[in-house]
Amino acid sequence: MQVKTAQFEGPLDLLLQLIEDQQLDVSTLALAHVTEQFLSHVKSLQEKNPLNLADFLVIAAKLLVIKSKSLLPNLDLGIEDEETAFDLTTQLLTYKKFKEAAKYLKNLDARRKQSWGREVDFTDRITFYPDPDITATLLAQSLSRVAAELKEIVRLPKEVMKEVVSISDKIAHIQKLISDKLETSLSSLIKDTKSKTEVIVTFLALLELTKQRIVSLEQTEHFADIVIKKTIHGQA
Amino acid sequence: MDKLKSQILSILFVASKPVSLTELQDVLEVTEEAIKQSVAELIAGNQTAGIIILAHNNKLQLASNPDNSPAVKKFLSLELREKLTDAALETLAIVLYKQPISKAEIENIRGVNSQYSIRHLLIRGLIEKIPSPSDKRMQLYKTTLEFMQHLGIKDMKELPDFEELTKNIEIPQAPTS
Amino acid sequence: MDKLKSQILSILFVASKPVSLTELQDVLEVTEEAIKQSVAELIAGNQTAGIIILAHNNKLQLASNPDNSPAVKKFLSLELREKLTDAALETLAIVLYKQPISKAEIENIRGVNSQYSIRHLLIRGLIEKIPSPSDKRMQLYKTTLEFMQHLGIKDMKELPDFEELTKNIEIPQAPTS
Repeated sequence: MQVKTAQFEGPLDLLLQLIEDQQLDVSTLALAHVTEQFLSHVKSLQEKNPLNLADFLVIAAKLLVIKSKSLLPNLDLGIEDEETAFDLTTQLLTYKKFKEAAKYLKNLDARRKQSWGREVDFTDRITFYPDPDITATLLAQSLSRVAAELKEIVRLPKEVMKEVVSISDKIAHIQKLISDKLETSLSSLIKDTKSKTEVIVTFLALLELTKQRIVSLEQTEHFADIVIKKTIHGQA
Repeated sequence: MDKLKSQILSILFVASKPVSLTELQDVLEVTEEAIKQSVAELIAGNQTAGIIILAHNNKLQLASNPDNSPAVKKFLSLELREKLTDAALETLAIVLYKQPISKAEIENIRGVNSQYSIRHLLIRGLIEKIPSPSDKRMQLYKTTLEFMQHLGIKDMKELPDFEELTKNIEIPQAPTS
Repeated sequence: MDKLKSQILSILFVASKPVSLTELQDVLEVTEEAIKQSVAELIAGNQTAGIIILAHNNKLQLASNPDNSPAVKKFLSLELREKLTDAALETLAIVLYKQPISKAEIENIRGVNSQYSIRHLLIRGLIEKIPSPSDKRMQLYKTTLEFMQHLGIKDMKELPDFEELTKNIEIPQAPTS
């Protein structure tokens, strides 16, 4: 399935669209169902719109919790993560409500009925009447506050970028690890991760490798660690 | 027309910007109640009047009737204001129904960084910033009288209730644990 | 109010100068008779209104009712004397350091609509409009000579931290969203 980046306002919009395309109601079951499509979109987003990637990764993390619960029902994630899954359904429905409200405003906008104030120039009223408290120093202070705010706007994209770990780098890293060890486990992979984002990216990379049948995931028994194995060629 | 209503209209006519109820009270030396009463009566006449009175967040402004949009557009030979993008409409809908609201809350609902949509709406004058009453360093957003002008809203009461508008979408109760 | 009267009032309201009956006829595509009839009715009906129609040499113009002039004068003088708001101060600072500058540039730097701040500074004689040297239809803003004298500044370079502040006030690239 090919998803275009531009047509979505964000991760929630994409999720909603994926669920509605399958004619499902918003539920944890539906979310688990569209997880893979969502993740493949996130991967394509990396090149097209890296600025929004962080927002998509936050939702991807929640979806992975939901998906792993649906695959391994006995998986104990602790109460906090279980709530995450439920929160996502609520968040999505709340978002859907505001999308409905936005649709209403869009219809108002489409009527093209607008009103205007008076466009008078008040030439006849111009009188030199300065505020006695205003000095050059005060104006300079006001301007340096503006300068500080402008810096924020320019800095924001860089901050977001720093937060995001490159997915392809991570995939390469795991591939190398696997060829080195042939077998490794999920817990050893995420042992050295420094941030939540990195854990998510690791999951994403694994999922991608599984799909490409480069590795296989095995869980020998419930509650056991997930074992990652390099697929022997032609035997996937 | 009674004296107070006539005075309110005269003041709004000469004002170079939206006028607050407090300003009117100071100038006309009447109670807030009396002003609100007169304004409500004036707004009741908005439907067909050529000049209507817009009221929102305790501010007032006169404007041409949006139903006369084609005639005004032709007379001024101007272009209508540009249509809003979906991202801007989404952000605007959230501000409209949750105002006053912070950037963090907007982003929490949309699930996406909304810095640029907020900036776009601020520059177009459809929303405005106010300092939060509880924390002066925090900014909150509200819709403006320009918002009414852009969408041709004569009275904020015309807008449907949020619950009414979204009654088909049900949010399940949190499971008991 | 009937449609034609409502349209006439809307047009007179947005017009920045007196409007002739012929102009109304052209825009509204009705007979001269119909316009005259409606205008006569409007004039007859608004003796006590806050906004009245003045007719002179076949041209029409709206004005505030002279009966309300004490209230109007009081309002205008309060408006003129009020302390500059933070928004007005910020706008003035930007014009002071970056002049001549357009409205769009001011709004991009501030990140908010600035029409009312600009208008207020114009009325108080602190800034003025000049045509852009590159495009005569475009207006730019600069501070007035009186205001510079009031600040005691003869040359822009005397402004506090002139080099640093002008360098740091860059117009940000506006991403579309």
